[in-house]
Amino acid sequence: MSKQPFRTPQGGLVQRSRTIRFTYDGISYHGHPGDTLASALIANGRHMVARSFKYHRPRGIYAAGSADPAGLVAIGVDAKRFDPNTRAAEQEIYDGLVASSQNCWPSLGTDIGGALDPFWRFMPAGFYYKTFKGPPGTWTALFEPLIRAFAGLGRAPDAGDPDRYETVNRHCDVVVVGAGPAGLMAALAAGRSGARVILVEETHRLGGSILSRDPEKLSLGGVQPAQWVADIQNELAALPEVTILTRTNAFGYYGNNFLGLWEKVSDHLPKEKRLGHLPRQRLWRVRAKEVVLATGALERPLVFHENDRPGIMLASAARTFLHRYGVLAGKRPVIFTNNDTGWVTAFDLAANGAEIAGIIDVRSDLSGEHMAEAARLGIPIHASSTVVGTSGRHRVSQVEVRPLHRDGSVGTSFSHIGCDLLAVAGGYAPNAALFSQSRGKLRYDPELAAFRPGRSWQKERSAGACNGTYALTDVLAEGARAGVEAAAQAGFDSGDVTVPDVDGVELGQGQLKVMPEMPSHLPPHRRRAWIDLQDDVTTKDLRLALQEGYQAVEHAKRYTTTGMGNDQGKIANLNAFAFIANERGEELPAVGTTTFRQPYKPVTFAAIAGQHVGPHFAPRRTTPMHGWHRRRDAVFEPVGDWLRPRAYPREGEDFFQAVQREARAARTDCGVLDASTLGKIDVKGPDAREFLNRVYTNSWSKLAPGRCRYGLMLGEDGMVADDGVTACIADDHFHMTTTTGGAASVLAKLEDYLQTEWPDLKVFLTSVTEQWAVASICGPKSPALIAELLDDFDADPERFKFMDWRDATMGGIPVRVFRISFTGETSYEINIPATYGRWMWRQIIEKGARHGITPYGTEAMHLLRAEKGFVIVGQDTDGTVTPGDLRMDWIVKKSGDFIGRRSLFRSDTARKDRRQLVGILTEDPDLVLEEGAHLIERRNEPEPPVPVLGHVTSSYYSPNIGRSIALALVSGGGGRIGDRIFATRGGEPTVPVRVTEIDFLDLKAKGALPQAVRREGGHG
Amino acid sequence: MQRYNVVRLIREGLSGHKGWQPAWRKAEPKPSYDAVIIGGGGHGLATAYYLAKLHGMTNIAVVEKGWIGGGNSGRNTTIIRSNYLYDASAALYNHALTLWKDLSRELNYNIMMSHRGVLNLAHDEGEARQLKRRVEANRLNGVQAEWLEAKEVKAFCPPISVAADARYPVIGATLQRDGGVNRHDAVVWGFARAASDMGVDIIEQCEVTGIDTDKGAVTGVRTTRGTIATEKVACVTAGHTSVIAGMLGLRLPIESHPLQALVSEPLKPVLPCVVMSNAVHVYMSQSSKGELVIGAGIDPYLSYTQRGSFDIIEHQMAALIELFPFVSRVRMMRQWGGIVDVCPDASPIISKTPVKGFYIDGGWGTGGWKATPGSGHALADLVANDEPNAIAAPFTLERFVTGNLVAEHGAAAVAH
Amino acid sequence: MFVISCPYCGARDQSEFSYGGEAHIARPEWREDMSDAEWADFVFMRSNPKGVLAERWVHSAGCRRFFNMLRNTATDEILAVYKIGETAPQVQAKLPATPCGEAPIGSGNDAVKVMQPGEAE
Amino acid sequence: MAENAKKPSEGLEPSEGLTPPERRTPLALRQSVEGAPGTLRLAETPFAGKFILRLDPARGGEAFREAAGLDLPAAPLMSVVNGERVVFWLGPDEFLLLVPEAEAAAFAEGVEKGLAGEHHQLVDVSDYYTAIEISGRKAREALMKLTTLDLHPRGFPVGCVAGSNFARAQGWLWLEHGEEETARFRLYVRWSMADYLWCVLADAGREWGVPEQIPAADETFLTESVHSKKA
Repeated sequence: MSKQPFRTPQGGLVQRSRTIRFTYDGISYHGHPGDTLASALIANGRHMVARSFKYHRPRGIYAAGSADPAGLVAIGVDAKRFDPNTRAAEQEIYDGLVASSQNCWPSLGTDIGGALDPFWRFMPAGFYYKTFKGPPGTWTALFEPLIRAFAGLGRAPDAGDPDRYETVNRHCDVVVVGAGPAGLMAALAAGRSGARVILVEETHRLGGSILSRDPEKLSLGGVQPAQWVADIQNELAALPEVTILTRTNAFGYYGNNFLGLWEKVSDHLPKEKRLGHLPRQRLWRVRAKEVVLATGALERPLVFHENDRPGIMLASAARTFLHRYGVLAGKRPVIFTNNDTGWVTAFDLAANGAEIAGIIDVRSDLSGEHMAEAARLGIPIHASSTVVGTSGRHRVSQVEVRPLHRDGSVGTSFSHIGCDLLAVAGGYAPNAALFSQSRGKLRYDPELAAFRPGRSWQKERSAGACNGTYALTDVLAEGARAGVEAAAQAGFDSGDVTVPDVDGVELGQGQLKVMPEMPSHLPPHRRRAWIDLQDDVTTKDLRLALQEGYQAVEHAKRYTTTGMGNDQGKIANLNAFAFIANERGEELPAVGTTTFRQPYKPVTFAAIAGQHVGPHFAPRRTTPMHGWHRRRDAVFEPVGDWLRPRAYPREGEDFFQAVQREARAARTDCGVLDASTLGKIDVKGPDAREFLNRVYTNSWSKLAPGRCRYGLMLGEDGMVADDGVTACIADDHFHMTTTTGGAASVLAKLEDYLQTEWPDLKVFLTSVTEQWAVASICGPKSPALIAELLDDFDADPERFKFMDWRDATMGGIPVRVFRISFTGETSYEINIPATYGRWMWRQIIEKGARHGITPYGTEAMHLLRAEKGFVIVGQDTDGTVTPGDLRMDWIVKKSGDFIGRRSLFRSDTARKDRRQLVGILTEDPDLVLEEGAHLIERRNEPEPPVPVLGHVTSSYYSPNIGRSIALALVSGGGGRIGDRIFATRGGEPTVPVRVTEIDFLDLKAKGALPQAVRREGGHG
Repeated sequence: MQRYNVVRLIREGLSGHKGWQPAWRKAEPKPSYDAVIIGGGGHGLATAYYLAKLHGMTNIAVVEKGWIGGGNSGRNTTIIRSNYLYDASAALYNHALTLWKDLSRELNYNIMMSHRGVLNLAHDEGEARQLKRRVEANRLNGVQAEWLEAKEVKAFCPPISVAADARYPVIGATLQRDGGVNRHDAVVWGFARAASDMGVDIIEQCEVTGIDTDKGAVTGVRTTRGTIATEKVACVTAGHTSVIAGMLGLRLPIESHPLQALVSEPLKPVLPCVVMSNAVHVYMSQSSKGELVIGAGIDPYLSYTQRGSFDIIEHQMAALIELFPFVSRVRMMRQWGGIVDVCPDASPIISKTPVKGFYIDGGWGTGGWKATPGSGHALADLVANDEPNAIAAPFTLERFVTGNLVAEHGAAAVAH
Repeated sequence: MFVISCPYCGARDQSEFSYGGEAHIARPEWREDMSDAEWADFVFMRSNPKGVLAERWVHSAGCRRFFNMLRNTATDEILAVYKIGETAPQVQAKLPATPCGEAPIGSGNDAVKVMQPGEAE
Repeated sequence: MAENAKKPSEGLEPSEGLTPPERRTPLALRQSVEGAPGTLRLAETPFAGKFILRLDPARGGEAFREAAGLDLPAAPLMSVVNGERVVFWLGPDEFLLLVPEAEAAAFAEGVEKGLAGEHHQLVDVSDYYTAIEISGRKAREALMKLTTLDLHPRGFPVGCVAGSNFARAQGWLWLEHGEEETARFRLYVRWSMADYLWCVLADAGREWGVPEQIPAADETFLTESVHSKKA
């Protein structure tokens, strides 16, 4: 395929028989199924795909998987499916994939931001802390917008996401993370035991590192690696209790062996093949009895001057591109290494047609075998040498090599080697991120010059390369052992698991020579040796941070931002810590590491939210009468999780008019409210009265069966927490009601007291909230309507008195009727089993028609109760209000304890000048105060802070009083009835108001409403 | 103090940045100090700074068990505002806001104080009522505040969804225009540098293991680096306040809970302001670097492990997507936890204690960051004078005995 | 998220439970001479230990029963579960070496714990 | 919204014609839904007599057995079935009793009489809760998208009952029948949450072909504060 100049003639695991077409920055390219965007672009000879964060330097593909620090692109399936900051090395290609570069303008090749790069000297770590200080506001107005425009990588998606996501829970015996050689053996061992096993693999194919090995030079149990993997996969797939999850990343290891797995279900599919019934991504919430971590190792970069150009990549990546994808990352590569694995990479590349321009090894003591092989292949060897610089604008074209002396200096002689790839092999470090997330303790291994798992905290073990075990035979054995052990700990016996014989070239590191930074002929401050390719952190920055005292690893990290890019420093961090340790003259363990945080790699918000968005975000609870409210075009309001009708505007009516009409009808004719949402608790037991005595502020000892009483409930802090009416059903049996919002918390609190404080009380509590549909009918015509609705029922308020309740029937259905009122009108509350609720409501509406029945919503209810001066807990109280503050001392019994009683006697709660609930009437009767308006002593507001008397809690225009009314909490309010004070109006001139009693109906009846004052002259 | 400015930056740039000195001295503990501040976070360092600057107390030490700024200072989402309900809180937080405004110049360290505005959303009538009350209270206390209707919210913050069929529809918001965010590490380092320059010893890797008293008065602190004699000890240790107080047998009205936060991958500017919603527990801003910085809800249980429950994050994400549909495909890059010291009335304690010379500054819950300079200022006054100033006076421990709480979370959901 | 063993229902996810605060704080009997401070101690003051905490939980989505639990707040390790009215069992916990320090392993920490040379695995 | 999305439309409502007093369960307007044959089916089980019984089984268990004709479950999380009468263990002193609706009143009377001397509470919750039947070989998998319970046959055998959270709602789950291919669960949920759960369950079944179900309550709200404004 001439269109893919860097595709090898054969080899690799891509499906060569089929070609996939995709575009990058508008240019069309070809690849094959099995390719990632990175492998396909490299096959097409394209390395540069991005710009770095700070200096906008050209960036290429550096690693072949999720550890790649900087190869980030935007993927756009369509306008609504846009994914910025997607790692090219992870994105599988599909027909029609559209990828584009980001963080550059006008184009990737010519990026204006790159003009910053020459000024790098003036932009060291933390330069912004030292500059851009100006008078207050300068940063906000001037500097920040500038910096923000340059910063950030990708563009945010525009709007709503049309894709579906879901979360799935799983319990299992053993989770195996990573399906490389160790993970496969572990899964096999555990799976054979019959244990429930989940095997998690980040890529789309099992096999891990052995897929990056030359299949001609390796066999396991006598077969090629890919065959060996396929055999195990088949066996695992046949085990009923084993689940294999590919394209799935174990991103988070949380407490109690809870793992978050992120599965990309359809990100690799062309748009038209994405199946609507499958989610785009799934989040598996896994609770495992035991965990096997087999997450492999990550290769370390080498740190040298100008090590950041496109075309410079990890040797392991070059090998992966070759063996897994059939792509030569360069035709004329240079290998730069500090261990033996670099040599193997060189030989593999050479065997596939690359002309190796040189192997540069920092070591002097080289393996004779490798030397001989290199000589046989005609590869130039530069032992005891180092790369001291590179060139090439958008791709590396040349490296400069100098000899390395024993004292750590470099020689003056140099050579330039032309190349199109620089593969760097800095040694492997165990990938212990998940182990650290699990809060295990790392141990420094001087032989590996890296951290490896030390002591575990959770039920977990590491196996294979992530445990610092690199030799394949050992890796397989360790994996098998881990699987057997994990299954055994979970209670399953695996029996013996045979470890296959390994035949072939070992990928050993040999003697590893780690140097925190390659020596250079340049003075330190002139070197640009990158540690973090994405965030542009160089050794110079770290050196400066240490020089300025930011010596703790966390300080150095935060000051330089090393490891804080979206790769979270997977391959950069160890080099950063080693560099810091070296500069500080300390050992690595003394320096430590920064924290490995979840997630291992960035996870979409949507996957974490799962299916609980849109229509499934949160339940909307509705009553049995809801359908009727809907058909009447009610305006709804959310009250907790409930939807309640606020008002029922008629054709041509606005909300305010509807409320006025409803509130008027409730007093002139007959109104009905859906009160089903009130909390209801059945209280039963010989100690029920005593219990009520303790939880309410008033006494319940003498409430007779058939009677109801209003009660206030306090917190132990003495503040009003809830209220409601409780009916006595029998001597040991009560029906308690709570506020809608308080239903759950009141029951929980009462159970708490019963179970933990007063276990000696014989009382049972059971919620009956939704057993009953409730209609509250009020108004002068309600007795007649009730008599019609109920069978053989004497509803006469003279005989069926206020605060009575009765059993009755309605159409033969047993109901409970309560003579209780939240409006001050003659009221009846009918409770009927919920399945009859809709029927009952219709009966009320139909039979009520000739009585002028008017359904009213919560807004009119609020207004009606305010006319009567009834409080709403949560509106007229705010958690700082005592019964005394409500001037309801009558409801507080004089003797006997109750919840919160002692708090009422503290010096502050006993104070005389506390804010108390009073009525407020504006002098202008048409003026409705804003709720939340404040009350002050004098007409004119002084300069802040303004001394305040109180604030308005409820405020309405009342059609029944014929003017505006308000309730307010006012300092010493009970003693100020009749006073003239002033209400603030958001900076507008204040208005004069009168302090009154709160029962406006009563005031009106007595003719005691203050004289209206129409627009008194002047605003003094 | 070596001044930071652009001229010097250029000069150093030309000469390889070899002239920069450590921002703060690495001090060794001396045998005695006039005062010891326990806790090298923002509040502790600010206290040291104001003690030295305003009260001339320079023979003092800040002892920190780890590295400075490593606790809640380095973990918070840096929201700055002062729109509290009660007079006492408004005075405290607004004083802090005033100090924030010119702190970059005062400290000669750019703390990136960005006054981009803070929206507090209302999702139902009950919340709207509470917030409107707060706006009026704020105005009368000289705190910038205004009420925005839903349309105005959308105009001020275009990515927000004001869909009428949302489960929690946005029906309005308060806006504090001079609220915003800043850079947490810079604040810590800036205070440390300025305090150190005036002679304050900042002693890292030095954990307090005990407090010595004689006849009910403090005589010194024992640390992992030896005993230090002092007659004044200020405990500024956030989540660990109870542990330090426990050394003196004091029980406090504080519980320490996990609070989680997270950031997204960096994105080009998309969110122009800070958005907060109590109802759905969303707190989000965008950092200068481009990350969406998100605070989550608090876990209900007590813990010192700096990690919370995953389901808190899940609920958080669902709510965020409801409110900001564009974030659905954005990715979470990093999550972490802090330990918040929660008081029953959601207000802090800046107080003397029954032990003479032992002062407490804690109980800030989730809201301490915004108060940093104000808290330091007030505590410095208290330590220097042994009496609270007018701003600190309402925040004593005694309020829990008398009942005079500053109930900043008082408002409950609307009932009925 | 913890796995909590409800004494009645067995091991369940923490999301089924609600936290009930510190355990064994008895509500004082009402006395006329009870001081404000004594009362405040019951209502507000808490031990808030970094270490073993006796706390109450309720299995709110399950059997609705309250119970007690001992948990190491320095590590979130659950040490024991016992019913209301029972006395707390004796437990061993990995406690911090210093009052504010971190538990030897598994705790919240500033930087990942790294074993020091010579430290036993 | 997908084209095949189902939402109970007003047209579905049998407006008149039923003999009053007409009853309506919370999912009355939902037709049962099913994915590919044998995978997953959802249906409401309406109208059964349901009672919460609070009783110390050590003291009143015997009396209950005599009165009700069946035992209280001997172990937590278990159920007792006798014909059409079923008892669920909900807590150490809390049980859910299921009886055919026609027998409910007499049953309750009998239990009350039998327990007369014992401290107990028997509460009719027939209308408080409804049951969603979830059946088919994917029933477990579907439910696992909603709950943290371990529903694997090893952890949740036939007859098991557990209270837990299902998505954002609380409920009691009972495995009535069958372990694998014929699994039939019943999920008891309160009235006001039933439609929400129905839709979330259907969503969980999307991958096996269950049609999308849109919650009935999709009201819009006023997004301005209007309550005190006078025209």
